[in-house]
Amino acid sequence: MDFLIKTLGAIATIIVAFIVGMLYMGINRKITARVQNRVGPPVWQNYIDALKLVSKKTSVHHGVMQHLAPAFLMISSMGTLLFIPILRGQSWFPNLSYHGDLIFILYFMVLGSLGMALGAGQTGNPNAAIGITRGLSQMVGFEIPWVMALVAMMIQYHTTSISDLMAIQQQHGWLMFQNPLAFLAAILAMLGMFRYSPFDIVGAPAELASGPISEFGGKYLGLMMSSGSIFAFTKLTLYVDLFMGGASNIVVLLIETFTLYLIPMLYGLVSPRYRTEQAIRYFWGWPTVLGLAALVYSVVI
Amino acid sequence: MVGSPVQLIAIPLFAAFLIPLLGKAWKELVRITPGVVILYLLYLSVDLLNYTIEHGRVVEVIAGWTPPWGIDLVFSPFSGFLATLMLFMGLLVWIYSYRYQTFEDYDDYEPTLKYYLLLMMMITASVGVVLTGDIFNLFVFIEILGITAYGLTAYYRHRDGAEASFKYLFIGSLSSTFLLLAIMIIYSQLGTLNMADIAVKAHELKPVYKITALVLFLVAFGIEAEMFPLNGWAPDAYSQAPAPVGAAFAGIVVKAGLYTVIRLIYTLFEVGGTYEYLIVMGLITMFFAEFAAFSQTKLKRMLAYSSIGQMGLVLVAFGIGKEEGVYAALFLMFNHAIIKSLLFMSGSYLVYKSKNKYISELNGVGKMMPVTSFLFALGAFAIVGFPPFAGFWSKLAVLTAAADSGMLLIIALILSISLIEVIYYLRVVNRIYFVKRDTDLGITKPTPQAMFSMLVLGAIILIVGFYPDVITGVLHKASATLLDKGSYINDVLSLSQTIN
Amino acid sequence: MNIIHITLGILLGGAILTYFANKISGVVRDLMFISTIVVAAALFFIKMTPDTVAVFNLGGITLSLGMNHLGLLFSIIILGLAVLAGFYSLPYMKGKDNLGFFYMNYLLSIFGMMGIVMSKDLVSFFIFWEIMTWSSYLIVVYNGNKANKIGIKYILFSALGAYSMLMAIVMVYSQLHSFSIADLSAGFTTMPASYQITIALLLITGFAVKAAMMPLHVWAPDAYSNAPMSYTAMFSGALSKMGVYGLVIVFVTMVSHLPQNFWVRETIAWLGAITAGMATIYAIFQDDAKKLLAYSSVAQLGYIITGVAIGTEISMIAALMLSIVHGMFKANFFMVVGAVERQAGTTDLTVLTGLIRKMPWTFFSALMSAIALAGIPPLVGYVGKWMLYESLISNGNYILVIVIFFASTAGFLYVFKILYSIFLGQEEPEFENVKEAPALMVIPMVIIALLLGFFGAFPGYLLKYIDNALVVMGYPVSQGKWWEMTTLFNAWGNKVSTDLIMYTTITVFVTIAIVLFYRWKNGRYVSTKDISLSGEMPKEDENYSFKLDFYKPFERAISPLLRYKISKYYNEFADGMEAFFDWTRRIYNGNAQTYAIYVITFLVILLLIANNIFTV
Amino acid sequence: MSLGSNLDLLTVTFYGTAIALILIGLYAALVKRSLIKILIGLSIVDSGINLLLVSIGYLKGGTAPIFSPAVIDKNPAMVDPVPQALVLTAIVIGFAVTAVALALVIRLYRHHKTVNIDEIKNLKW
Repeated sequence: MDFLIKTLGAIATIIVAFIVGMLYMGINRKITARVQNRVGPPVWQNYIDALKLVSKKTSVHHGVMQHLAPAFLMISSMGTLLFIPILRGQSWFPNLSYHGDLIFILYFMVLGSLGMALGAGQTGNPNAAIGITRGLSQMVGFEIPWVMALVAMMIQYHTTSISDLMAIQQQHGWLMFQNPLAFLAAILAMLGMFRYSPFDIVGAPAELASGPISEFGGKYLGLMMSSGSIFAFTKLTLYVDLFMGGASNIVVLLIETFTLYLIPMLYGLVSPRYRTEQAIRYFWGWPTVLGLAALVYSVVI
Repeated sequence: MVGSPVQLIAIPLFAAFLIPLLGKAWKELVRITPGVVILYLLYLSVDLLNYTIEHGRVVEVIAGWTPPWGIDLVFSPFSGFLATLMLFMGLLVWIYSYRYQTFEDYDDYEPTLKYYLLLMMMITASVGVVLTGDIFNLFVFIEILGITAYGLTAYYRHRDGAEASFKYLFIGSLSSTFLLLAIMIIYSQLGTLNMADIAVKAHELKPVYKITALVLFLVAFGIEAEMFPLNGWAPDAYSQAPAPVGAAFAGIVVKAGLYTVIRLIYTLFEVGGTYEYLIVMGLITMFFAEFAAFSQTKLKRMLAYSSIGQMGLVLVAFGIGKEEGVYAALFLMFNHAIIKSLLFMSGSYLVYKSKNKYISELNGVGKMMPVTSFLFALGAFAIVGFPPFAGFWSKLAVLTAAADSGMLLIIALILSISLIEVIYYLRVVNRIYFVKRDTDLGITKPTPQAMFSMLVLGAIILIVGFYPDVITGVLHKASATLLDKGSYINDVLSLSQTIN
Repeated sequence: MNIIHITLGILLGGAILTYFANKISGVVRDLMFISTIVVAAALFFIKMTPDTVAVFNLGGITLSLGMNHLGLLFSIIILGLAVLAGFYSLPYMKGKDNLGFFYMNYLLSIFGMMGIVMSKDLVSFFIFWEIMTWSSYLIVVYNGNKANKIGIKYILFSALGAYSMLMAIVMVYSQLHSFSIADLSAGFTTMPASYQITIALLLITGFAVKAAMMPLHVWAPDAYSNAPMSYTAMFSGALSKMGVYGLVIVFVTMVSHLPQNFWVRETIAWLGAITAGMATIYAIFQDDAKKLLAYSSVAQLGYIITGVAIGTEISMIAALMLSIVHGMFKANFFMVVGAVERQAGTTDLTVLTGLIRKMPWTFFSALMSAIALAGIPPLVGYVGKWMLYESLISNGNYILVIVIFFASTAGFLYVFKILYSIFLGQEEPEFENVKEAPALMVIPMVIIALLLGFFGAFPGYLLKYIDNALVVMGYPVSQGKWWEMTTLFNAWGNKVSTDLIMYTTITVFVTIAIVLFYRWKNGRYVSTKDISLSGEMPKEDENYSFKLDFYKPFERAISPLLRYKISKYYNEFADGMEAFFDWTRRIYNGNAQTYAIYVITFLVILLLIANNIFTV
Repeated sequence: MSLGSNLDLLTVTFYGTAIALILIGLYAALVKRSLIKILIGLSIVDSGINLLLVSIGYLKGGTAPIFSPAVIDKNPAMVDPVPQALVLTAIVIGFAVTAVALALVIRLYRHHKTVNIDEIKNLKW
């Protein structure tokens, strides 16, 4: 019985994540259109797209790795989601949030990219492979400040568990104020994480014809879209949990996550694309400095 | 005890001069006689060695003139061990050179005759050097050794043997000059030639005479012991002499040379600073020899230089003094005799057909003569001191001895030298086994008897490597004897009381 | 006559017999070889009890062999890999020449390694160490490719390490007059301080060479990639761990007593981290699968060294865990490359492409090893890394964490590169009729791959042995404090439940897979040439796989780091030495008269200074 | 009998000549380029040494060391027999060495068509 409830809870979490993520995507498209002085698709357009893609009958594939790539993606998006506390105090579907800690999540988030990379690699499309190599290189770039920020917080509060960090923020207030440097570094890393312009070098519609996903269609693309949106929600939630003390209820969660989501989105709207090495150098510039400063700060304090 | 040490000298001398006559009777006797004689002598000296290890040293007086007047032969575990080693190596060398092809190249059997005659004389002289207790007698034996060695070095007409031999002779006669001068000083001051007697009276010498004599001795013996910078002749002699003679040089002649130095420093003179002198000179010798060996392009020269380097190590070990040091040094001498002879024997067959004996001509020979190559590789592994082969134990002994004396720098130097050794030996092994054959040189299969003696050496390397105790006992005894100067003097001089 | 004699006896005898069996026939040789390993391993694991002892007396030195849990842990790695790689190498080596020689050295090196983990005194340790070294050396040069360059580099560095070890050994002896390791750890503190630090550093040098720690690693990439893959699996998997084994002992029994404790630890830890970082970067830019894996091995060993050097409880667990796991996945990876080499005929990543459909099982095990190597959950590779990070963070080595994290993140790059270049990308007509490797090669790989998964869910099965080993080394029992059968804890009590991770992963994966396979009929396979390359379709003869300059942008980004290559300095030093040697031998100028003049000069000089050096 | 005991003109001449011979010989051996001259130098050194040896054992007015009844009962001073024995041996050895050396020189001359030691350097380094 207990197990059943847990499972239902997990599924509910995933569904919520899916809906919210898709919604954010839609809003993103809308805002982008408005900025570019277009009308743009309706906010719910993404749901329609996803439905359409999944319900497509035919789908060609180039082999088992490509066939399974969406599954790998789902593992990291859903899995990570399940290991992150959605709401503070765990009144609401604790899921597995007590069974994994930050470092674990750092690594778990990569599994999807790896599976995706292999799947895209098998398609034999050169653009896909190029996109992947760019993506991985960029990841090496932004992981550094990101990890620095996290380590800074870990050593500041002597815990690697997200729930503990949330609890601590109840007493001391939000970490984004407790260790602003770490927060800044993390935010800058987030820009790379979301792969919006100027860091959209993976997809790079103009030169790579949307890169890795270029050979994926039908239910593959549908699943990848949904997993992408879930993943977006997951990351945002993680940030909220880490720096904004988590949310007490779903509304606050939405507000906070959306606020965070605006950062990469708006930053992307106004900036052209970097070249890969520029992107890497960017992340190893100020973000890393901030991260180091955060480390020092948290050691000193 | 079946015979007296005198036989070790007398019989082979007699036999050596008998060989030509026997040859007249039946040519084959020329080849057979030396072997038989050496075999008997080996049996004799092993027996004597066992006896002395139990009952202490045997001092034999020649022609009734007791020391300090007469000439005496001292067969102690130390000198006995060396004599036995020499005779054993002599036997193997004889087996190896029995019907050695290039000897048969000459139509007449004259060269063969000379070869065996000289070989006999050389072994005799070396044994004599080790056994004699009289310093002038030592000089005589050294001269015999020298002359025979010159002859054997120049054995091949078609090679540069004559040149090498001349260098050897030139330096060698300088050595004998100094030796004679030194002996003269000693005699003029102490009026005796007997080593034990000299050792007793040494303190009566005026410092100036003592030092001068010592220096003359050191240089004279240093030449025999291939000490740098006195060893210019050595690599040429080694590389130009026939293969068995090269093995004999490494296994027999050098040992005699070393013995003289050791006897001088350990028994003859109580002079401070000689041990340090040994260590320093040993290290220098080692360094220059190994450097030279590293950049050799000819196999036998490389082996020669490496042999010199080993001698340097032995000197260092002797210089460490104490019982461990001497033990290590003797162990090194033993290993060097065994391994280096094996290397010379097998190596010269590997480059048999080649004119210049370039190392590069060894490429891929391992496929063509597996056993010989294997033996060479075994020797190489053993001499760089890889366990579980013989070389390792002696190296360990040296280092332990050095460490006990707190000579860390010396340990470091020895080990860094070993690094060089490892490189150039394994380069050769690589060429033998792992580089494609690129010369069209043919090969010559070793004769069965050559193969036999090589296999014996290889077996010894493995046995000593896996179970060193077969040799360590006698080594310990020998080193103890060498260090016990008092009993040496006592045993020798007591005879004069006992007889008259 | 106990199990120690038996195991070593079987291995040594088997080695020699295998060599001579080669003269009879190939089949006999193979049987001899494999049965030797299997029998030795079986007897060992059945019979071995941690208190067995065997004593020999050689040359007045007491050699004593025994077994404790630390040794047991490493012998599990050695023999486990030996069995798998042994079976693997039968088909892999088929048809190569002088196999008797190869298999003899193969067994000899196993013999050496087993001897090392059994040694209770320094001399036997050294003996077995050298046996291992030269036997592995003979295998490195076995295929004769650049023997005098690669082989000499390997043996030179090994000898350097071995001799510094030997020097330490004799120093110990001169102080304690005993070679026993127990006496050493007992009497270490009684030695003079200068001896303590010297001995410790010399030993560390000796082991660091085998563990390929910078700057002593330059031999490793060539040696690893030059040996036959079926041996490199052992070489990188087990043999390099002997260095780790030694380091563990040195750090626990000696360094912890040094006054300079902290600095030694930090230095070595940093060297390890830098090794990891640089080796990873170089691995990324390799275009040969063997070289890539070789560098990656160096990098992985870097983590392990760091863990050992830090030497806290959890970091030790991490290091040993990483050792085992690295043994597994790296051996597996080398086997994969070997299989590819055997089937497709090359290991050049710019040539190979699209083998996944030809060699699915090989790909599967490669994928599993890759995930483990990258340290991604849920496979076991992640456990060790997690613990390493936790230990570093809780120990206050914050910058170190970042460096190591950078290394392991950059690790993804080469992991993807090797997987993609070999198995993915467009299929090439030239590899049209490549078949899957024979069963004997595939089965060991798949076994390891599955084990990686299993231990990922239940790391406790490995941690149990590690725990015993560390208890032997004097650490407190760590079960319940740092780990349970399926749970890991860090210093602050945060936990990770490995089994739940595994279950979640599987659940999600299976669910989605079902969704995907739903109406699978409609999804039809099209060739990798059939791609939407801006409308056009590549012809059969043209291959659009992305191969060259794989990580060019990354290379540009980190170009400053690539400027320094340590091997350059080594080469310059070597050339200098050779020139010097060649110069010194000019002393022997061949002129007899010059030699005579040397003699006279020497005599005169000696006469002049005699009064100063000789004291009557 | 110490070296300083009976120093008179004769002894001094002996010693002086001997040492002079040795030095001359060494000079020839080390400076001359011809093998033959080198050998001559070496044998000069030999004879110098021999002279030195004899002159040590020499006792002024001593008779030859032969035991005949006439000598024994008068019991006069005898010269020391040992050095003479040594010298005899040394001379023989020196002779042998010289013989071998000359043989070698002939061989070398056949081989190199010269006796200049500077041109006989096939074996070096």
